[in-house]
Amino acid sequence: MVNKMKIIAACGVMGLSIASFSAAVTAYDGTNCDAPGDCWQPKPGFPEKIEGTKYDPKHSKEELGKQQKAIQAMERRNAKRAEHFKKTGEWVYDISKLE
Amino acid sequence: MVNKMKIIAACGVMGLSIASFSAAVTAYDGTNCDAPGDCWQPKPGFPEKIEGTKYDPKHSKEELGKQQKAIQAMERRNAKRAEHFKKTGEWVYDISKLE
Amino acid sequence: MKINSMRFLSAIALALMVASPYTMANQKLDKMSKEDSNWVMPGGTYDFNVFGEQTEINVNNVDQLRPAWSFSTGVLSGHEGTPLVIDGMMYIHGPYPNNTFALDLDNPSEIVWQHKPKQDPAARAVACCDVVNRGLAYWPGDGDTPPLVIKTQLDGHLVALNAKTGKEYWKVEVMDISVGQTLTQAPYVAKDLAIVGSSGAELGVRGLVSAFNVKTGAMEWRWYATGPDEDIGLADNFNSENPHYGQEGLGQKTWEKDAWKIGGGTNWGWYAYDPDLEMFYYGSGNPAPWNETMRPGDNKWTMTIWGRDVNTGLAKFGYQKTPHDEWDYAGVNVMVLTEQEIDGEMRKVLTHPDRNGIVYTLDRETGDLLRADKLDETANWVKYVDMETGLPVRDPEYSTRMGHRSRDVCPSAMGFHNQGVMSYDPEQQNFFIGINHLCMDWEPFMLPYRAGQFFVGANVWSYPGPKGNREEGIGSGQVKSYNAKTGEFEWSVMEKFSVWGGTMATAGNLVFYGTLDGFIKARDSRNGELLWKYKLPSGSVGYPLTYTHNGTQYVGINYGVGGWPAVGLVFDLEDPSAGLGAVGAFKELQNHTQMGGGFIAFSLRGQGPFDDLSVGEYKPNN
Amino acid sequence: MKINSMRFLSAIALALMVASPYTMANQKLDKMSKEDSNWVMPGGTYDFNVFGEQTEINVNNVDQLRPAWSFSTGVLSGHEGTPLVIDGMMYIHGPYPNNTFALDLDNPSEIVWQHKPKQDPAARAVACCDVVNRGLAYWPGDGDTPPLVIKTQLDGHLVALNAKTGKEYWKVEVMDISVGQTLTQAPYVAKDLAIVGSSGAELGVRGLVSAFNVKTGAMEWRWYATGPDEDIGLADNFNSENPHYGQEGLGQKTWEKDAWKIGGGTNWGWYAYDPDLEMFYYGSGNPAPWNETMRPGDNKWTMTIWGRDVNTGLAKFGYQKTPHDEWDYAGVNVMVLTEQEIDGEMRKVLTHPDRNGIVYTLDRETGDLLRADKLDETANWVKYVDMETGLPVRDPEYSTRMGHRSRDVCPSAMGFHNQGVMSYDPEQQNFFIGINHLCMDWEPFMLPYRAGQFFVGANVWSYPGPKGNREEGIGSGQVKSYNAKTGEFEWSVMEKFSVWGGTMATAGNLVFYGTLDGFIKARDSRNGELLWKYKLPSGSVGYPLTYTHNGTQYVGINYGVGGWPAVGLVFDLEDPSAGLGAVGAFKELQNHTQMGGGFIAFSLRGQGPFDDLSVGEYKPNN
Ligand SMILES: O=C(O)c1cc(C(=O)O)c2c(n1)C(=O)C(=O)c1cc(C(=O)O)[nH]c1-2
Ligand SMILES: O=C(O)c1cc(C(=O)O)c2c(n1)C(=O)C(=O)c1cc(C(=O)O)[nH]c1-2
Ligand SMILES: [Ca+2]
Ligand SMILES: [Ca+2]
Repeated sequence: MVNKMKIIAACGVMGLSIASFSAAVTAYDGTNCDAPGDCWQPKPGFPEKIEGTKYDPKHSKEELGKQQKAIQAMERRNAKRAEHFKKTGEWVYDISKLE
Repeated sequence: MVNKMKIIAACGVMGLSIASFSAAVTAYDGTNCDAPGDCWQPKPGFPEKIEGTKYDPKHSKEELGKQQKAIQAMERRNAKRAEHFKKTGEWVYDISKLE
Repeated sequence: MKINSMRFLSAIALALMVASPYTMANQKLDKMSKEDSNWVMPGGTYDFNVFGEQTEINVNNVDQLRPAWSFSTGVLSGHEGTPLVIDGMMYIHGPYPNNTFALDLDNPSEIVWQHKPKQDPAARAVACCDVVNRGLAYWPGDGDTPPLVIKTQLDGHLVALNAKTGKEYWKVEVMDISVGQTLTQAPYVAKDLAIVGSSGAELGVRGLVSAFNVKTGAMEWRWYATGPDEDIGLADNFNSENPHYGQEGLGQKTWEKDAWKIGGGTNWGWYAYDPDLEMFYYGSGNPAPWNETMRPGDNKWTMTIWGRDVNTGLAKFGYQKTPHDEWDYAGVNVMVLTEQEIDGEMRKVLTHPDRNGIVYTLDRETGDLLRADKLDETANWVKYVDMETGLPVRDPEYSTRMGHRSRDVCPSAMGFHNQGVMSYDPEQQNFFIGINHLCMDWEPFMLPYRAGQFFVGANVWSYPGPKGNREEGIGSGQVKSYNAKTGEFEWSVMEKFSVWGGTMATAGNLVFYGTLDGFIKARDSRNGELLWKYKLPSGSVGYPLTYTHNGTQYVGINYGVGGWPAVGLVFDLEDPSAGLGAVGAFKELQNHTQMGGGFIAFSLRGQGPFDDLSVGEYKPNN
Repeated sequence: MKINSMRFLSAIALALMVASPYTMANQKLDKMSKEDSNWVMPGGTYDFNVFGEQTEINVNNVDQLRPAWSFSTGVLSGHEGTPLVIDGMMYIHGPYPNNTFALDLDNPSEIVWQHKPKQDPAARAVACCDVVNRGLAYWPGDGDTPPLVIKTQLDGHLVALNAKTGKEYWKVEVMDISVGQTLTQAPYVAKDLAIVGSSGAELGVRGLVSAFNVKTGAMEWRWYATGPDEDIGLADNFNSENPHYGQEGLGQKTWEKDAWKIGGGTNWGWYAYDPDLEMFYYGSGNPAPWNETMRPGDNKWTMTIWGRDVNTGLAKFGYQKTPHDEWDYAGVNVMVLTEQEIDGEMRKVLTHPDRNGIVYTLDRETGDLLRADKLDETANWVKYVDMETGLPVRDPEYSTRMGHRSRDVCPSAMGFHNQGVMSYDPEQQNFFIGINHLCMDWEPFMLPYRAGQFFVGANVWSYPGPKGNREEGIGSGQVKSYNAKTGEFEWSVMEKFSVWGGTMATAGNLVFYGTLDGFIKARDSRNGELLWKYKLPSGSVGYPLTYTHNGTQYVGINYGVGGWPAVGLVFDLEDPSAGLGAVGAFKELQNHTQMGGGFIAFSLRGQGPFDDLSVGEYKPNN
């Protein structure tokens, strides 16, 4: 098959890129594998981690958690609805009517 | 012509109706000419003028005057615009730019 | 009233001074209107026959009619009226926000220009019957002033656009939404005047008609429907040939006190014009409020057929069809001008299918009442019109009054005929009338007048008439062929819903019309037989036009359901008495069509500009 | 992550328990999809070939195609996708407010049922790209549960309707608009599951895909694009055949700290399904925010082609096409399943025209990358895809970064291909691809994340690519025929505007598509020759379908311009960088078309249900 041994080739490329990274800005091409599937390379002049740099957006932890909260709440509500439906054959959307 | 002498016939009808008006409710047919073109007849049990009756809507004089005020203001503005246009060949809608 | 009297005098002076250029532009438009390639005003021609002389599409091949191209206006709500076609360009109007588009008929996939006015959205809240607009006017230009497309905006503006560029040429205020006034009407060009009416009688608006000089935007004359005679604009010989119609002083005398100031009589329907007589014709609408108990008197001059001199606007005659209206039988409907041999005499007449269920024929020079026939025998508020007095002979059983619910009154407030146009085949000498077969219950209530607020004072429940299917809410429409000479209906067919937009006839012995549930149909105009139909995207409240372009005859129509019958659909209402009674009457409509808005052109086999496949294609420049 | 793991286990258990009824319903839909009279899912069939086997309409007679009937949805905005046709009924969807209509194909002038959900209008404010919706799913029913039409609502609901009555059968919450989540996608039925994705990566929404049991409304599994492996749902053998794609831990490791929680990777595109492998395929979208400087790392598993087991949802493979995306090359585009002889071997493949300008062919069993060809040679961010590593070899000149305006990057953020579908002629073995020929300038900026607010961080200016006419703003589209075996484009034509909605092919050697400026066109699929077109009311962002009803082959299409390319038109924007750069690119569009919304069915000579003129007529009951 065509794909056999790709991982080895990829690692070869990776080794090579790592070597050239800090040496020459011109060699930057955005790709430099640390491991299979983890090949991102910061652009010349840009940090590898943005925390504490001028690019740190300083997101609020609370904001970052909001999506999961919303999803968990929906999942709970949906579970109640489906449970009621399985029992009664009637779909009641309004959760307040199920509690 | 067909229409000749109609006015006379109409007046004839009118005279008759007036006579029967207060006499018999059943004779009411909504029409009873006081003069050509002025034939309205109040319905049995309803007043000829509503002012002071329970049907008086007691409109506010100010409200009744608002339409004319609005129209006169528009006419003044339009006149200014048209005047400016006749003078300059340019239509300026915004009155504040004309004053 | 000083302003009005002064204007009156200056209008006359001006008319005398500039008589000759007036006549030229007038003749130009008249001439253009008679070319197959043009549709220069709502009625097609000044006589408002809504008739195409073309015979390319005819009874034998109409079944091959197919869409050639289409254009969405980008707006929903009722698309009333029909576009204009002038010198290979089509001008398309639409409901609020009243965008206007110019399309090149050689390649309608490119919009030559578009005019999209910004309007105060509050205008929508004072429109009685959906935010409709009925069309455009065209003035052909002279050496100095460019050809103009003239439009109304719901917010009360009358705007003249350069027909070549779409740029605003002038823009005047005609109505003020803060006092409930709007414009939905197609303006009208006669001579060098743009004539325009008014809307808002459901908000107590005192009706008026105005004329603006197309070249300067200056108002030339303005006359009211109610109030002092100086405001109404009565010529010296007003109704001199029919004094029993009434003459002086009635605009005040037939009202109690100031009631005429909020007494309605708007005119938002159609105009017709007789270039020989230099007279124009229209109807004034319902008195306000609908609650008749609140306005004792004949309420003149609401509900009146007007014949006015175009130069001064002064009325030569006025015939009030429904004195002291008790049913909202607003009298604004279309006036179709023809010549008819009536009682052995050739007369210049106007024929007018009134909302009150009667089709009237008047001598349009004198105002003489020549015929008054019921549009359908089910009209019951009136027994007949006394031809001597001109007065309707009422059946008190169907009168309305405070404290009483009147039942089964026919027509309903929507009328047996409303804003739709009526076509006339001059060869056959028959009129083709789209009819609402609607009756109602009516119950008045009291309310005070507040400027800018609804001032109706009646609850209404409309429903299909006795020939329809009241349970299912269908059978509310008819199409009829009417012979004004005999007063006979030569044929009559039922329709599922009111035929709201009206009809267009052609010399191919065809009558076309759109339906509320979204068909355009063609019938044999000689016998009513259904010959063709096409399912439009949305119901139509407009009417068809026809034009010939590059040797091909097209029939086109606006679609986009709306207007009064579809307010339930447009505003998502459910109470049957909502929408002034329309919601109940047309509750079935939503199961047949949804909102939309656009224009479709049809031709035999769908031939058209895109038969050349390269039209509208991208041409790479390398 | 407890919830997810538990669900995972129960999903497997359930899958094992109810395996046989699953398979039955599955086969039923598969079988129905192959009948000429049906169009049961967005791609026509599970392999998403968007192909009609019919030959009644073919290269020799397509010029006789004419509208047979039309239906306005009553809504403006972009009408993406195509209706479903099942057992003589057509199910029509639309953009927000996401009304659904069932029409009887024997009489489409009556709406059999309509479902008009009330939604929080706030949903509109968090939709990135107009309030579009891409279509419906159908589940054919068994003895116990009725046939269902399954729909998404912009407000995040997934709703199952009884296909016969339109009544809601169940309704679950999938997305929450208060945190910026929406649904625009067509849900998808495989076995007894309704699969649905997510929208909102432009608001930092973490993407997920979920499956609900059609019979109970219960969620069976849910997997994310980013974060811990337990959330992402990796099968034990994930990428075992292509370990260089990456395997464990990358959903967190390739992000800095918590960035994966707001990292995008939504999936709002299309699904395809292989009933033999019981695997389904789709792409996850762009990482959030667009500003790449704010998210160091490869940002797995955004931009990924997924092959997942339908029973558990677990991923057998994932191939990330654009690691660490810098251009919004969201990877959600359509997957078309075919068998191809590639390098001498017959393979079950999926072909995917990606937004990044490359069309990928993968073995759909193993995930092996078989081909990666530029959709147009003007794609410049990438030199080529290294077939050994699977990695794009970038041209740093077109990379983007803070403090820099990148210029002339091709494709633009809108991609060379976006939400449009792609058709495949199994006889010719060619793909027909509608292409956006668009490039851009791009300039990032910083911003903090706030749940429910836009989280983009880049200004974009899009414009036609080098083969177009940048000055006039036209020449932004192409249609191409692609041979996956050779990687050759057999023909290619330019279009005035991006071909946004995609193509539908038929065995009549035809390829059909709609254009943004409002044509539906038919080309000879063998050579690209334009054979027919019709001017629709409004531009199309949907794609055609074909079905045979009562012996007549129809081609139909949604019209109603909108979606990302038309946000300028829909929301009346003028700044060229507004609408995420679309306004400038499509500024010319408004001179060609206006909004609209509906469906038109075409047939040879326009034959159809209303050939019988009595269909839809009022039948008086006396
Ligand atoms: O009295 C008025 O000023 C006025 C205005 C309008 C209008 O402007 O549309 C209508 C009416 N009345 C009216 O009575 C009526 O039946 C009506 C129907 C329609 C329509 O477009 O469907 N407009 C109007
Ligand atoms: O990332 C997302 O969640 C998301 C959602 C959508 C959508 O739901 O319509 C689009 C996009 N992104 C997007 O990137 C995009 O180009 C796009 C185009 C369109 C469209 O319908 O025209 N939607 C979307
Ligand atoms: Ca009225
Ligand atoms: Ca996106």
